Amino acid sequence: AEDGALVSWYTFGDVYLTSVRTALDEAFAAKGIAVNDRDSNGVQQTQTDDINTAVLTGTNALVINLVDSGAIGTAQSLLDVAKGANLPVVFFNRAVSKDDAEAKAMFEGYEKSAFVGTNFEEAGKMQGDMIGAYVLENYDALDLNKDGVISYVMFKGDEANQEAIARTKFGVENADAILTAAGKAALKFYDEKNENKYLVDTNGTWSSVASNDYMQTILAQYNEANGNMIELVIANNDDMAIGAINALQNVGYNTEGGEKKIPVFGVDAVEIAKEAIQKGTMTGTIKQDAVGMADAVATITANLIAGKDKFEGLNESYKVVDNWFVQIPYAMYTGE
Amino acid sequence: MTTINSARKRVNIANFLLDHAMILIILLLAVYVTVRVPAFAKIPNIINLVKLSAARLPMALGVAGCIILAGTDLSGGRVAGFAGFLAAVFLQASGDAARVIAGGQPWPVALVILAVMAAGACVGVINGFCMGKFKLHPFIVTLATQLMVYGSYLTVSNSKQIAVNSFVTNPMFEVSGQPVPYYVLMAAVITGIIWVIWNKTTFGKNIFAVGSNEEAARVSGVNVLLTIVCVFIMAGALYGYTGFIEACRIGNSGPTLGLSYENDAISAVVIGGVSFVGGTGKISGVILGVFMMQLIMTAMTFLGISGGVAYIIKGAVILIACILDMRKYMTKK
Amino acid sequence: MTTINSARKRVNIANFLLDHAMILIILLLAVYVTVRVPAFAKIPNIINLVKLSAARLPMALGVAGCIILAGTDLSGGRVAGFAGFLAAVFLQASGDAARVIAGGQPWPVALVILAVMAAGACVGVINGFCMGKFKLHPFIVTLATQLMVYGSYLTVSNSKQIAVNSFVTNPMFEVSGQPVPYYVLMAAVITGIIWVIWNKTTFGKNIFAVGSNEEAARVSGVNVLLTIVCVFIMAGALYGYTGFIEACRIGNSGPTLGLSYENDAISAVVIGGVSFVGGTGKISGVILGVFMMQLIMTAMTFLGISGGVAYIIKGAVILIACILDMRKYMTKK
Amino acid sequence: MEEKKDVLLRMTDISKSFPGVKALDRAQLTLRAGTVHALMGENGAGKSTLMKCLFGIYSKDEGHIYLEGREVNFRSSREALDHGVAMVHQELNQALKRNVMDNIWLGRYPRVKGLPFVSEKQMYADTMKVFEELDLHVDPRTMMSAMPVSQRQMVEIAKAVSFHSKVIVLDEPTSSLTEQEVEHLFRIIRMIRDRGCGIIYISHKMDEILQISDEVTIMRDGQYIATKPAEDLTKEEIIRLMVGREMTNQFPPKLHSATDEDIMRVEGLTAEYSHLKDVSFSLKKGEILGVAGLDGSGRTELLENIFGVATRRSGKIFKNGRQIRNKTPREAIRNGLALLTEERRATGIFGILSVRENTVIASLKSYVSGLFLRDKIMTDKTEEMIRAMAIKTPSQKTKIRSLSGGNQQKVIFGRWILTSPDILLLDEPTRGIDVGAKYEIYQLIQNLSKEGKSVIMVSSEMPELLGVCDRILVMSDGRLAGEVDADQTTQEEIMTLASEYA
Ligand SMILES: Nc1ncnc2c1ncn2[C@@H]1O[C@H](COP(=O)(O)OP(=O)(O)OP(=O)(O)O)[C@@H](O)[C@H]1O
Ligand SMILES: Nc1ncnc2c1ncn2[C@@H]1O[C@H](COP(=O)(O)OP(=O)(O)OP(=O)(O)O)[C@@H](O)[C@H]1O
Ligand SMILES: [Mg+2]
Ligand SMILES: [Mg+2]
Repeated sequence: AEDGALVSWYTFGDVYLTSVRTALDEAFAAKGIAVNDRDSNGVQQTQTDDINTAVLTGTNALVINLVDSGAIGTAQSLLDVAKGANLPVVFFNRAVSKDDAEAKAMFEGYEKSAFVGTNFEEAGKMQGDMIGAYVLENYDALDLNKDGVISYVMFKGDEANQEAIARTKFGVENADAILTAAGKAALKFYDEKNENKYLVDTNGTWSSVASNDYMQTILAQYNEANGNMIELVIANNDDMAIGAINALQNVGYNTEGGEKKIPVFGVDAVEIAKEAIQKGTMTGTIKQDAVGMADAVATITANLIAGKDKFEGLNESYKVVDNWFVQIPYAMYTGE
Repeated sequence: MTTINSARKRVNIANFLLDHAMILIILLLAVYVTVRVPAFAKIPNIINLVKLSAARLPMALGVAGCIILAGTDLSGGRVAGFAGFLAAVFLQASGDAARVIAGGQPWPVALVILAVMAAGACVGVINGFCMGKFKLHPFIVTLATQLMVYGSYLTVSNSKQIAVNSFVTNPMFEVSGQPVPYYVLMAAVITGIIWVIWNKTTFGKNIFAVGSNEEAARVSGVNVLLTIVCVFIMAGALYGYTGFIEACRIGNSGPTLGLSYENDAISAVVIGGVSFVGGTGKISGVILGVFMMQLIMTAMTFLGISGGVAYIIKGAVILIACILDMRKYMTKK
Repeated sequence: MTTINSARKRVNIANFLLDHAMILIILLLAVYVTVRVPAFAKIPNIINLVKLSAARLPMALGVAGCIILAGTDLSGGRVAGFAGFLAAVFLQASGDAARVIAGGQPWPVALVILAVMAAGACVGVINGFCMGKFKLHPFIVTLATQLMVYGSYLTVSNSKQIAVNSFVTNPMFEVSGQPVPYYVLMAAVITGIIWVIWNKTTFGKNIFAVGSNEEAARVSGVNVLLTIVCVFIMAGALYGYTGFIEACRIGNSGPTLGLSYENDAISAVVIGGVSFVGGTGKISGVILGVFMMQLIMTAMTFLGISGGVAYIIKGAVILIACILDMRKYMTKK
Repeated sequence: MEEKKDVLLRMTDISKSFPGVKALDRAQLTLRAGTVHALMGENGAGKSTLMKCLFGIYSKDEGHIYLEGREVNFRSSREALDHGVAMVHQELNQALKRNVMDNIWLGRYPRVKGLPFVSEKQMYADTMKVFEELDLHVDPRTMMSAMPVSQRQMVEIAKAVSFHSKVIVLDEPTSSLTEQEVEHLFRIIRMIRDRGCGIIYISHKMDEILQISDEVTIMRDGQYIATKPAEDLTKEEIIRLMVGREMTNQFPPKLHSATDEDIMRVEGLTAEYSHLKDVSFSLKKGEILGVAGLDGSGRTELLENIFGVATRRSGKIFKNGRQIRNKTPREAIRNGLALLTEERRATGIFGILSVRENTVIASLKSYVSGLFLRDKIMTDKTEEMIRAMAIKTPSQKTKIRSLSGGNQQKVIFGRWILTSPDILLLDEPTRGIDVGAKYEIYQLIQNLSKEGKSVIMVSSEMPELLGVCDRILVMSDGRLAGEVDADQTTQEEIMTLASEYA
């Protein structure tokens, strides 16, 4: 029979991951490998159970989009399942650890394993860099009340998600680093009372509804007439960015071809964000190459199934670290 | 004699306070936040509160009907999500490269609203039928249909995200520079219609009768199955409408749209005095409950409370509000 | 005469099939999947099914008690999540740089289990008290406490993820090369204990009496409040235990731990014939329900059904199973 | 205060208010050991409320309760039971999904010696002992819901007796018992009385009261009226004290409004899910047709089958010569029928809805004008019914569950009259209703027949059937055993027919 791979996804309900899934299905099909896509619906236990069952179904490889990103314990337990069944295992997209050394140790413990993705802090760092550069370049135009500081709002997708935490942190820290190096003041969260310096989707769904509600409430209090208008919007993902833009548009900002514009940054580069950036209603986002990642995952998996060298035939442009980590870099997307 | 009188007076005051606990809490909270952040009580934020409440009210009214039947409905969120996607598809511009239905024109908004309400109503038919015919508990039925709706959504949409734009979010007029969108008017109209249905029609009376004593209603000639099905149809249609409005409000339809909306709606309805015991509930209570929930969420934004503490406060407020409301109904022994 | 007899016989066979519908569905499903993928009926997968069911059973038993009281409990998942975190903290190795409680030794496993069960029980006290004392509906109470528990978890844990390791997931012995871990034994012991409580103790009998008719229990001198509180304490403790086991099985305590577990548990329990009407339910039914749910999930993995379709099937199976089960109890007039 | 030695229980100046009603106004009761003390009064006089104050279900506003000379104030039923006070409640309060012995020992399960477990064996043995003592033949392992109401009632009585309490309250224990069962109950009551217990006996049935009780206390509107030895009292005297005026007759005069015209004919009615079999009869316009039979003889089933509440296997129903199907109550109502059900709480009232909602629910269509219901018409019609039937209620907005049983029954009566039916099916229409109200209901029934409406009335009270009906059908084990003329038959004849197939 033909070879098969079981791909366990964090969730089917994520727009970016869906684009990766479409690409991955195609990439596997091209290699003659049947795919069994599984949805964990954002629950680690569903994934763990599924993988435990999967090794009994006669599949030839496990491909895992870890739910609890950064949880080395979980990654290790799943790797052990694969190892116990002597099946190849490829993790991708969502990081297995916050610490590369720790991850390296884990992957080195089992030859038939690899990780395709990025350092999970990178998106946030790159977003921060992009914001820093943009703000520096347009500083005076952005500083609407001319108080010498840029006030911002940060939308966090999920209170406890490791990637959300990293993006919330570095999206501001990296921007501040650039600004302060150029002698400008660091970004200032619009509301001094908020010690967390972010607003979070309490349903943990990174949703545009949450950011839209927040933004609408904020704009009822903070505007140019009061001299305290929000001057910058940072969101953990594009959905939340779009939600914020919508609220801004309701009060006359960021309309297509309009004059008044508050810069809004997201992450993921989903279709509608790219459209918004083309139209000029959004400023920038961070893109991870879905097709490239899918291609790398499929290639490595096929190699491992065939018993060949892991990285044989891999696209040359991807950096391979220490025989376990294929880096699919993020890239800034500003529509240019 | 005077001591008895003054004691009575004290009891009366206590009763009055309990009876109006919800309004008092709302007022106290509002005063507290205003003292901390004066902008809270300014017109822009009041308009904002009205807008947020208007968006949430229709789903709450739908769920309220189900709760009056001594049931519940967990399908609201996912139905709204699916409806939002359908609305987005129907509204896509004709030239749009990503158009799901190739060719053709975007539908007129009224037709789109009717279509998504009809879609929601279909789910309501299944819900109501399983309950009325097979005597299943609403909790388990709607838990199941909710999964099925989400599954259908994933299958049909392939998690596509579609940008949405419609006039309903445009300003109808402005108050103190704060735009009031059309959907506020629509929410008011819907609320009015539901009020009439509940209070002025045979169907409405039947809802309360079935919720109070299904067997007695049957013997009294009420078509119980039809009543249950219609309540869930009405609810489904309102979820569909909510999906449309939410997609417009946030400018796109995505897979997380609607997720766990039903929980907020149910909380609001119960806070508003609609009891799970069935047979009791008022439109004014539902409105108050929805408003209260929005007030709390907004107050936390104003006070800069976020993260874990926000969850704790939200949970505590729901609990306290319900306890106070229940005390009102608790029969003295 | 013969026609009547054969008609009766047909009715009897139909009734027999209906009465054992659940087991028949399970068998048919198992046969179908086995024909498609023979490995499904091999010992390794049977052990796997037992393991998965053993992990889910304790929470289901906890929820079952609440449902027998004619209630429900939505706090299960989040309580398990918090408990998982606590277990992880207590189990951290003494040298661990990321140790939350600085210094000290990791606690012995038995103590950890007791501690997290106690933590879960505390939530149960709040749940039970609000219900029994203020007559609030379990749905709204547990919706609120669930938010509060999650909020507390976020506040305390600061979203930390902690790797967990314990002997409970180690193999006790092997069957056909498939290891059977200790927690299977533990689940069996817990099930036994709950069986005894339900069937052999005054408390157990009181649970069913209160669920069947609270007023009758009260006038017969049953301490209704205490009974309700104890049921939720028991449930809370079992959620706590589940949190510990799940953290060990996943190898990590993270924020998604426990998310929406309660829905699966409730579904399993209702499929297993525990009715929301209250007062009915059997341990064997709960076991069957849990097993059935796992069988379906596993079957879908084997058949490669996923995404949207998987949700639809899951929802449909829950619905059909409940309809078949309910038919058994429906009194005809 | 000096107590008479044999006084077991004394309740003095008990007052209790509910929102809008003063249910008890300085009520008194003195119960002596070894006596049966009847408590009488119209519906809503406060009998049940007084007992609930004693039993710790309600807390009294004012007054004192002395048990064997010591002041007590029970705050829960548990406390009352522990102090030797047991009660059979007016509304059966049982865990229907549990078996008989689980219900009997609820709250005090016997333990296995030295272990925290319930001893099923001992429970079974204890139950059998109680049942043997009381000469009850019920399997302790039967599911409560599987038994007819009368047996459930007997079990409830056995439970109260099994507490070996000093004071036993029986709140309308005979409302759903047959005459044999009542006899049986009286044997039990005499037995425990002779043990020195005090029994408080609440009932609306005069004959019973005079037969069983030693003393009678009469209440009216929450107030204490009098306590007298039973042998000094007559029916008429009791009624006078209860209603505060003379009542010479128990039944209003029969009007005999029956015409020769058949309004309804039933042919070969057989039920799908019960033992009702092959029942045929006809009903004349303006006739009052009684249905007699032993408990479980299928009388309720007959009415439910005609009305479409229960499923029919075969049989035909004709109204005015035209066949009608009556597959659902809705259809039956459209065909001009009405059914007053037997179990008021389960299938009659909408507890948390107001008197008005309860009154108009079956006839809503007639209040629609244009698209909407007119509140004005509904209010007027409700007011009309409240006046016509002298329903005692603080207002139309009062929740029906806070009315007394008799008044609830009248509200439901009103509900059906508003549907303007041609045929009324009444299942035990006077169950749990006081003499005054009973008379009013009989009057109502006569008036309906005068207006040309026909009535089928099921009752377990033979005198009531004889005193009200024109003709009586007798059911036995699901079949029609015979048909008698009410003016010429005797109770004996009916009893013989009723046990024909039993
Ligand atoms: N829980 C309650 N809330 C409000 N009013 C009540 C409540 N219980 C009883 N009442 C009122 O108290 C009065 C006395 O009622 P009670 O049930 O004691 O009468 P009763 O003498 O037992 O009548 P019946 O013969 O019909 O049983 C009635 O007017 C009734 O409406
Ligand atoms: N669904 C059913 N299945 C089987 N037997 C039934 C069913 N419903 C009723 N019965 C039986 O039919 C018989 C007739 O019951 P029914 O309630 O009609 O008696 P009744 O003469 O009206 O008694 P009552 O004096 O209590 O009103 C009873 O013996 C009862 O057990
Ligand atoms: Mg009474
Ligand atoms: Mg009957």
